[in-house]
Amino acid sequence: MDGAVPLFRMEGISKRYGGVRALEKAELSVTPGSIHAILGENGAGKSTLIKVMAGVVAPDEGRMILDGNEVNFASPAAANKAGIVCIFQELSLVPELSVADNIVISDPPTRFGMIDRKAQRRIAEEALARAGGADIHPLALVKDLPLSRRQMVEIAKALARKPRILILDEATSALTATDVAKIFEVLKRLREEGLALLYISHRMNEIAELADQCTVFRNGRNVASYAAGSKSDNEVVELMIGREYSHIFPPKPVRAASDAAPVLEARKLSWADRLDNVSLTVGAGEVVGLGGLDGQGQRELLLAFFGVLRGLSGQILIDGRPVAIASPAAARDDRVGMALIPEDRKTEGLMLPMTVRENLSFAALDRLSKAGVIDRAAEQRLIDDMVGLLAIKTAGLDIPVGALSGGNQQKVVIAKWLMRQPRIILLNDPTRGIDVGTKQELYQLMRKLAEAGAAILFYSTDYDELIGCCDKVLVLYDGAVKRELVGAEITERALISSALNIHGENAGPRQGADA
Amino acid sequence: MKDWRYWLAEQRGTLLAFGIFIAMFVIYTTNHPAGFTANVVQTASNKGVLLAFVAMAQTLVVITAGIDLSVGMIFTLTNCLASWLVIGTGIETAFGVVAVLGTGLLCGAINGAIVIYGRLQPIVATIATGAVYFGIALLLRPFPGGSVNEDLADALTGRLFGVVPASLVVLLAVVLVVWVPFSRSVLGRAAYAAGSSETAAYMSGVPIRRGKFAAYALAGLLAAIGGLFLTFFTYTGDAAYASGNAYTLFSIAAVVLGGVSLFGGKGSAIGAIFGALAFRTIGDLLFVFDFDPLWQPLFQGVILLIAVSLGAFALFRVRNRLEWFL
Amino acid sequence: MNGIANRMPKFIRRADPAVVTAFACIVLLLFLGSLYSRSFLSPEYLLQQLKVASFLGVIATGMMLVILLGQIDLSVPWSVAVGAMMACAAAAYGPVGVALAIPFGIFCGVAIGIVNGIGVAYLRIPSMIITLATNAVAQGLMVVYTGGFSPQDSATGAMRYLATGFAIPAVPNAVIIWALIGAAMVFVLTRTGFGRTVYGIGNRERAAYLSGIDTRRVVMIAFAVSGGLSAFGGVLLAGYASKAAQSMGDAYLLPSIAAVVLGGTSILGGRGSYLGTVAGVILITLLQSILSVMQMPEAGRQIIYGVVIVAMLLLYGRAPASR
Amino acid sequence: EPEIVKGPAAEPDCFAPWAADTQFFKFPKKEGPYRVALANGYIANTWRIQMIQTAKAYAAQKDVAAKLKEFKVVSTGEDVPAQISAINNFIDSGFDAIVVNAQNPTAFGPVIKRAKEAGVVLVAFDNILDTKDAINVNVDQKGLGELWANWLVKHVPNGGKVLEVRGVAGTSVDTDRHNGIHEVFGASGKKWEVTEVVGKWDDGVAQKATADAIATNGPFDAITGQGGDTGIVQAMIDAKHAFVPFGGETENGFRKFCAAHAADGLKCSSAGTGPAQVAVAIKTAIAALEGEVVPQSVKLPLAIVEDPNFKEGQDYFPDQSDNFFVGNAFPTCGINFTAQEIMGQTKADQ
Ligand SMILES: Nc1ncnc2c1ncn2[C@@H]1O[C@H](COP(=O)(O)OP(=O)(O)OP(=O)(O)O)[C@@H](O)[C@H]1O
Ligand SMILES: Nc1ncnc2c1ncn2[C@@H]1O[C@H](COP(=O)(O)OP(=O)(O)OP(=O)(O)O)[C@@H](O)[C@H]1O
Ligand SMILES: O[C@@H]1[C@@H](O)[C@H](O)OC[C@H]1O
Ligand SMILES: [Mg+2]
Ligand SMILES: [Mg+2]
Repeated sequence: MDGAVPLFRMEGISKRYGGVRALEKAELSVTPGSIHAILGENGAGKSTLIKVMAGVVAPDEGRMILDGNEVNFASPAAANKAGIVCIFQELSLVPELSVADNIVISDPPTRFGMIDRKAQRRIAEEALARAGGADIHPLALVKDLPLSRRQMVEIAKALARKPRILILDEATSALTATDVAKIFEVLKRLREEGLALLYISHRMNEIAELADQCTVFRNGRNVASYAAGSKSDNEVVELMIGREYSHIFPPKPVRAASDAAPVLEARKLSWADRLDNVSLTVGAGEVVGLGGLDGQGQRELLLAFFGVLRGLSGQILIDGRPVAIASPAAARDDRVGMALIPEDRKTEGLMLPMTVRENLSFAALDRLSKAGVIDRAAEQRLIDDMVGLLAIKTAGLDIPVGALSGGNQQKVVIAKWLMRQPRIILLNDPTRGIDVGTKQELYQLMRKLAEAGAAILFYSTDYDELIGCCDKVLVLYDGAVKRELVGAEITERALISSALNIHGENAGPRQGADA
Repeated sequence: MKDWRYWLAEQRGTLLAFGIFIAMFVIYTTNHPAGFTANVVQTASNKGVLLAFVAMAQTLVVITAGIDLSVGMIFTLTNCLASWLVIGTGIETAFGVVAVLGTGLLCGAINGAIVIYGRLQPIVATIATGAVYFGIALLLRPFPGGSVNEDLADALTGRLFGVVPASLVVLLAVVLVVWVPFSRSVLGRAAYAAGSSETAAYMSGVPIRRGKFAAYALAGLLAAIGGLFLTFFTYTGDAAYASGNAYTLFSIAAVVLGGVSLFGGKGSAIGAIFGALAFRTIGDLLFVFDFDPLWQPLFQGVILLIAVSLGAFALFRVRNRLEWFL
Repeated sequence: MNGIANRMPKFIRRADPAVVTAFACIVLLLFLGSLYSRSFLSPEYLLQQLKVASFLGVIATGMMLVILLGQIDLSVPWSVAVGAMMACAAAAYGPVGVALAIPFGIFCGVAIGIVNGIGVAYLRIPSMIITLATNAVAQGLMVVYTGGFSPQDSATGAMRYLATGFAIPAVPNAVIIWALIGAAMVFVLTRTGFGRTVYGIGNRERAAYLSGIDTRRVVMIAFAVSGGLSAFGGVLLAGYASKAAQSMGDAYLLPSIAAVVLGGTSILGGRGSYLGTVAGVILITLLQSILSVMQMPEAGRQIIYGVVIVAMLLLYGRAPASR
Repeated sequence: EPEIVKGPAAEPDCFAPWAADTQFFKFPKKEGPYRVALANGYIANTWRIQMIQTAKAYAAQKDVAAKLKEFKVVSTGEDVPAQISAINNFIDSGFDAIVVNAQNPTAFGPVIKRAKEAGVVLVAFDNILDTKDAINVNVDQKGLGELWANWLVKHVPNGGKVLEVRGVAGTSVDTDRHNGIHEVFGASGKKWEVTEVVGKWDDGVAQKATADAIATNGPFDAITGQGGDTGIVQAMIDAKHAFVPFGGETENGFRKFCAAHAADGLKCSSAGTGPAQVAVAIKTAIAALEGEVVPQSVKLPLAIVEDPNFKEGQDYFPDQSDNFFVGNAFPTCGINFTAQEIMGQTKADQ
């Protein structure tokens, strides 16, 4: 593979945003018939690089060469035309349009100048089938699909454009192992067909399974390129973060699960057809994980606790006393002291154009104000504490939070809740799209908070995380708790088999119940 | 789910508007002293169709997540222009019609250019262009007056075969010639996509600027068709500020009643047409209920309030409060 | 003293370029006006403009609050009229009525605002349409009222004093009132939790809600304040004209929106400063006045008004380029 | 179809023809009682509300009520097509006569045709119709402008600077009054320098425009205003402008000022026709249905009061609203409402 002629080359690409150097003389070459992984910390410049490739961002300097000719893309459409297709994370599906509309969106089939709906549907069905999403109805609106299905649609959409170079920017970060496996098959097949694939992910195991070639980015430069498998995980991570890399998960305390006083308790919670008689307890100091395939009611369960769902049946108890939580305002109230790190930090956790400061203190304004007036000194003190505690990397407190890298944005979301010193912390897949270094900090923080007495309920799509962090894991299937794994029972095998709702050892991947 | 269910879900707003309109119109005609006669239907349709054109215009822009507060003024301007040009021999009249429609298209294109290429917020940009269009209308018609080819006017506001209001037929033709091709074209889809999520559309290589531009320009054209029809209906041109403004505001109400989302990306001009017809019927109901004249404006206001609140009932079905926020 | 001097440069440094340009446009407008007639620079004329601007200023303050939330209030015309008419009406009820006239007028505006707020916040009806409907209802109520209740529509002494009196020599009270309301608004927006929440909701209501904010209450309060300020604007206008009339508010809807946006506030919500609104209000008022005094015919006036607004926005009100 | 006949009209003092060449109509006599409709457009100002209240009060008068089977009022707002449709609906519903305050003088051609074919009597008033096929109850708007200008010519002996506050641009009322004023000025032989501003017949707008004009172009030697006159005087007071002769409308507030400040120089001519003209229009419609001869174009008398004749309790009402129009009686037609009678209806009356 090393000898193959590059299909596409980037030379000396630089891009600055104000004072930030997103890319600094970056180089990359892509060969047909191979999968090229790009690794790097949050903010290393990976997304910017591929945005340049895909015509979304204009570089300040540098050249791009396709098939030996220098190219310049004025828009994503131009890049598409040249055969470069990119799957951006969550950014490029139009929510109010149907799946089929979205799949053909850049070049719909037409008859007499009008879009040919029959042809469109055929193309969509084919593409969905190829992407392994044949269960998705082409007429469904994208906004009605769960995240994991949307990712499938993204992939189908990319395939429908007949790419020569296919770029996936964290395309699997919202998917569970089963879906990932399906997609991997597709990607491998595409490689056989001679496509060039660029694959960005923070999941090392995925890269190990998939990549032929790897390039590591740090601070906007490509710092190393190597054939996949030629370096150990630890070496790679050290390249990425530029420092020594120690053990990723903090040790779990050894103790009996029963001795924790229950802080948060659910009794027979049911809601619509998404939650089915869920009962659980989370004790002080305990980290309880929620496992299972994505979309089995885990998110709804967290929302139910947080007062977002209406028409809930069953009981929620705090410190053993039943409470009615009718809104997030009630949930964060001192009597309950709950915090939720939501699913999507960009639309649910943060107000991107507002400053880091404003975002940090937003959930604690009531505490920081006297008679409605914000005590700015107190605000500053608490913010300084939090920025220090979580090591939030930011050019200042008065820049828009949207200018921070993904990982640091996530830290801001967590910090804003820690400012209230919550006793119950609900986390909805908090490490999505976050680099290893930051992840490790989060795991340690979680443990520290638990040790300080917090009750933590933690949903993750990453099984390693559940295994590494949780004292107990509840596996959900179709809205019900199918299995409770405690301590040493929490293994990958147990997680997967119970996620698929099978108990035998011959567990093969099976289609998840999802629409 | 079966295919038709998806279709139904997509058409819900339109069907609801249709239902509201039918219900109101039935109440109206069954209580009308003259009853459900060709005359009554013709009167209602002539009046309704005017707003329907303006509401269709508004729909196009609203679909792109914009708003056009100048539609009423384009309507007024083209009315004034038509009262000069749409007159004379067949050829002259035809030329006049083309000129009037072209002017509307141009006004819409100017709006589009300012909003898209000038990157201004549509609300203020169109408040400002609306003032300009009205100023020009006033230059054309400092006083109400002028004239129009009355044969054409009578034909288009009259009845076909003695029963079918010609205005409805024109409306249908416009739907078929303007709306249907647009909504199914690549540009139309671009307009929807831009309205639903501009970033996503851009990233997907959708021609958003062209799509939006086409929507604004066609909105101008549709408003001009409305203006032309106003001229047919009144035989004159009139640069009436209050009436231009009223049509703009009514068009927004009609669009919402018609199930078009003001947030963009969703809804259809067909829905807006029924929204417009329903809105007009509110006024007609005054005939059939014997209200004290001074209570009539209040009655109309209350009915409007109730009509726009109807959509809120869907809220009680929402079980996940996050759905409040789209 | 020193403190203020130290703060000034920072205050200017921090200023939004849009606001600075808007103020520059005001100077330019006055300069152009002065070419036509020296009197445009006379203190009487300028104070007169400030006084007239304060009515729009008070109304635009409420409009701004609502626009910051990403909403709009189209019920301004009849909220203004209701405020004016009801304040005058209260005066018919003896000395108590006279004393309560102003609060009663404002209260009626707040009531309209609350209906708007309930519609927007609790029933999730788009503000553009619910406020249109309440505007129609308010108009209906006033028509009924005028026709049947022998309306008293003379402004009280207090109303006249607020609008036209001089508590400080040479500075019309209306201007002082606008300054006070403006200062309060600046304080609320920059120093209070409520203000932060308004910006937060304007940027992303979902995130604000999930932060445990009762966003519906905030939206409701903002609409109530907007209704109240429109009505207060009506009260002042009634004081200025010494009487209330039905059509009083018609001329304030579009200018109040234009003023807020000319001042750099995003119509999508979440971004904007009050100083900008001040600039926008003065700009609009001056522009209207200069065109009026130049005896420009109505047609030309409308055209110039529109062109100038577009030109100014193109100068500084453009959204950032996407690439 | 009315017959065109020779005058004079049935009640010549009330149904005065507009001009020497005005035609007279004689409609075929219909048996009463009649169904009469009032198709109003805009409603949200005091003038219109007062007009509707007068119409109701007139229709309720015993002798009038006896002739009416039904009297229906609909206000359609600013939208001309809605008003046209309303008239169409009245025709289709079999009304005998329709009285209209038209939003637009030229837009009703087709509907006038239909009314004629259906034998429905159409009477326009206030904002009348540009037609010879319907009855117009006319105010002499140009005459009003002339009257005001003559007053100023008389009271400002050497000519001088005049502030003219105009109405709503583009309406015939505004243009006619404006032309009347300027013809008289032009013929006066004196030098007049006129500053025109637009007051839109609205106190607030007129007040602001006046304040601006005083600050930039003042002071003035005379003022004429078509409406919003209370606001104009208010602006003069606020600007400490000297009181000068004023030709204006009949608002109660304006007349209050005229009475109070006449001694200081606010010498006024206050003239116009009040909303009661609707009663004349209804009366005309009934007369036409009864087969009486009526002019195609009726000329209404102006209600004029000039300094020093302002009488409290008759020409103005100190403790009543500023907003109503005092000229509300047409004695020659037997219509004698006082404005306060109309606007003073209380809840108990209803
Ligand atoms: N539009 C922008 N404006 C300002 N700064 C930007 C912009 N886009 C990227 N940056 C900055 O450029 C740097 C590189 O960002 P980029 O998104 O390429 O990183 P990344 O490697 O994709 O990170 P992640 O793993 O979090 O996705 C970051 O510091 C980021 O803050
Ligand atoms: N308007 C902006 N101003 C400043 N920086 C921005 C802006 N938009 C994006 N960025 C930067 O660009 C980077 C890339 O954006 P992108 O949408 O790819 O998010 P991301 O960091 O990759 O997040 P995720 O990890 O969830 O994918 C972000 O990390 C952010 O730092
Ligand atoms: O005639 C005018 C009337 O139509 C309007 O409604 O109010 C003012 C009057 O002068
Ligand atoms: Mg990235
Ligand atoms: Mg990322």
